[in-house]
Amino acid sequence: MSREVEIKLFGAFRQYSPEAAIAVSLPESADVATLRRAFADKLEDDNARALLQSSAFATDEAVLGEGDTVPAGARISILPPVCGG
Amino acid sequence: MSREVEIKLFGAFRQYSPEAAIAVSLPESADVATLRRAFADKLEDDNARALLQSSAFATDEAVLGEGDTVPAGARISILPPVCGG
Amino acid sequence: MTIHVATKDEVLSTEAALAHCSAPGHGAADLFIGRVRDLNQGRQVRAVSYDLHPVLCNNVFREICKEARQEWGESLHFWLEHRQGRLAVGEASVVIAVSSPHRDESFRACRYLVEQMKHRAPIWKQEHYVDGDSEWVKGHALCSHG
Amino acid sequence: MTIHVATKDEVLSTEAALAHCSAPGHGAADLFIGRVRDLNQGRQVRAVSYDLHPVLCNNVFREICKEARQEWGESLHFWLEHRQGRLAVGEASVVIAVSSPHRDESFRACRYLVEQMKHRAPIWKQEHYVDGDSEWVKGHALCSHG
Repeated sequence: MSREVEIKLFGAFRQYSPEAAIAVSLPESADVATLRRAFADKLEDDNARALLQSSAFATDEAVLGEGDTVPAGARISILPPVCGG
Repeated sequence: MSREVEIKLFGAFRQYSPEAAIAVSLPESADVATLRRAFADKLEDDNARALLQSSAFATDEAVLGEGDTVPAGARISILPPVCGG
Repeated sequence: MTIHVATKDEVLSTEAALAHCSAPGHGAADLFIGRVRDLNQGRQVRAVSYDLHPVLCNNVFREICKEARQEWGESLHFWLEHRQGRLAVGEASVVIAVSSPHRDESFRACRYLVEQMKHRAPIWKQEHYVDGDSEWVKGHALCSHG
Repeated sequence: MTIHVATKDEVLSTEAALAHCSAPGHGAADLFIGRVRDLNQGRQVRAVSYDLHPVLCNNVFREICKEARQEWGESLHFWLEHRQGRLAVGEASVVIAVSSPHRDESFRACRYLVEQMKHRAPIWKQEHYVDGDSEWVKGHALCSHG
């Protein structure tokens, strides 16, 4: 069983998709490391792949660790390095 | 030659004189230590004398040291310990 | 409510921040305001576009305030608002304020909020330069605090 | 003028302080506000009367700002206003602000101004208690910096 997960884009990632989102297909209980590889496959730009290395995946509640299971039903975002203020 | 010097009172000293000033007579080239003794002689209240020990004399420009000559013509103030803010 | 956090797409109010950060028992308040600078790393900046993740931002802001409250006192008041969208030079991007009985707590907690916000809140800025170019500013990589 | 100091017998303006403490090259400003507290050392306070030496206060304020400017940067802007007269609980007795290119200087310089003002400026306060009594608050002895 696999599922479609839509990843919302922020910051510098926005330039890589006009919809500010990229959908990936994941096994039912995939972890974040698996999501990261699937997401990388969708990127055609080398700068985008480099940015991905220093970016984090998060739900609306919290940043996810690499070993965490990608939660079903939750909105998932890719967060490049931050610089508020 | 002696001169009359009026000392302006601030803070807790205000309660010891309705004019908020005390005049003392000083030798022409008296220093601040001499002024302090002359000022003490004008005080009848023990609390006022105790307060004087931790107070400073100043012109409008700066706080005076004990060895400084009391400048002629300058306005002199007695400044008890401060607590702004 | 002693903690107020928000993301806004309108002008930030320092008056509201200081009104919130006050109490009869509070003798001190410290307020920080971050503004768009005309120069960054040698390049002339005309404006900055702030992108942020609103829901997660508010969660992170609130978490940071709670940490500060635990560290510096349950009675403290906190205000943290961050702007989004395109801002001209001089406009306020963030307003942070804390009030407390004594001044040391206000200064320390306010500084804590600023530093943690910069390192942990999902906010990104794109600088627009006078020469017409624009660039996303490099930042701090986020990590999981689970 | 990058340094503004004053003693006032009317309400202090934080808006004016933040307007003064700004510049196209300044990305940060820190503002401190001191207010009358309803409780001091276990006694219920109704109001505080501030007495000060206006001329010497302004000289000391300006001196402190110049020291901070020398330490944290010639481009910084400074604001230091202290209230005099009788203030009710909650009213602002002092507003201090600093702006700078980066945030660290604003925080440090603002804190410096607050601490130095408290130790060096000729200001005294008389607390009026709810029980009808009043008392001059003990403070820091001044010494000559000649």
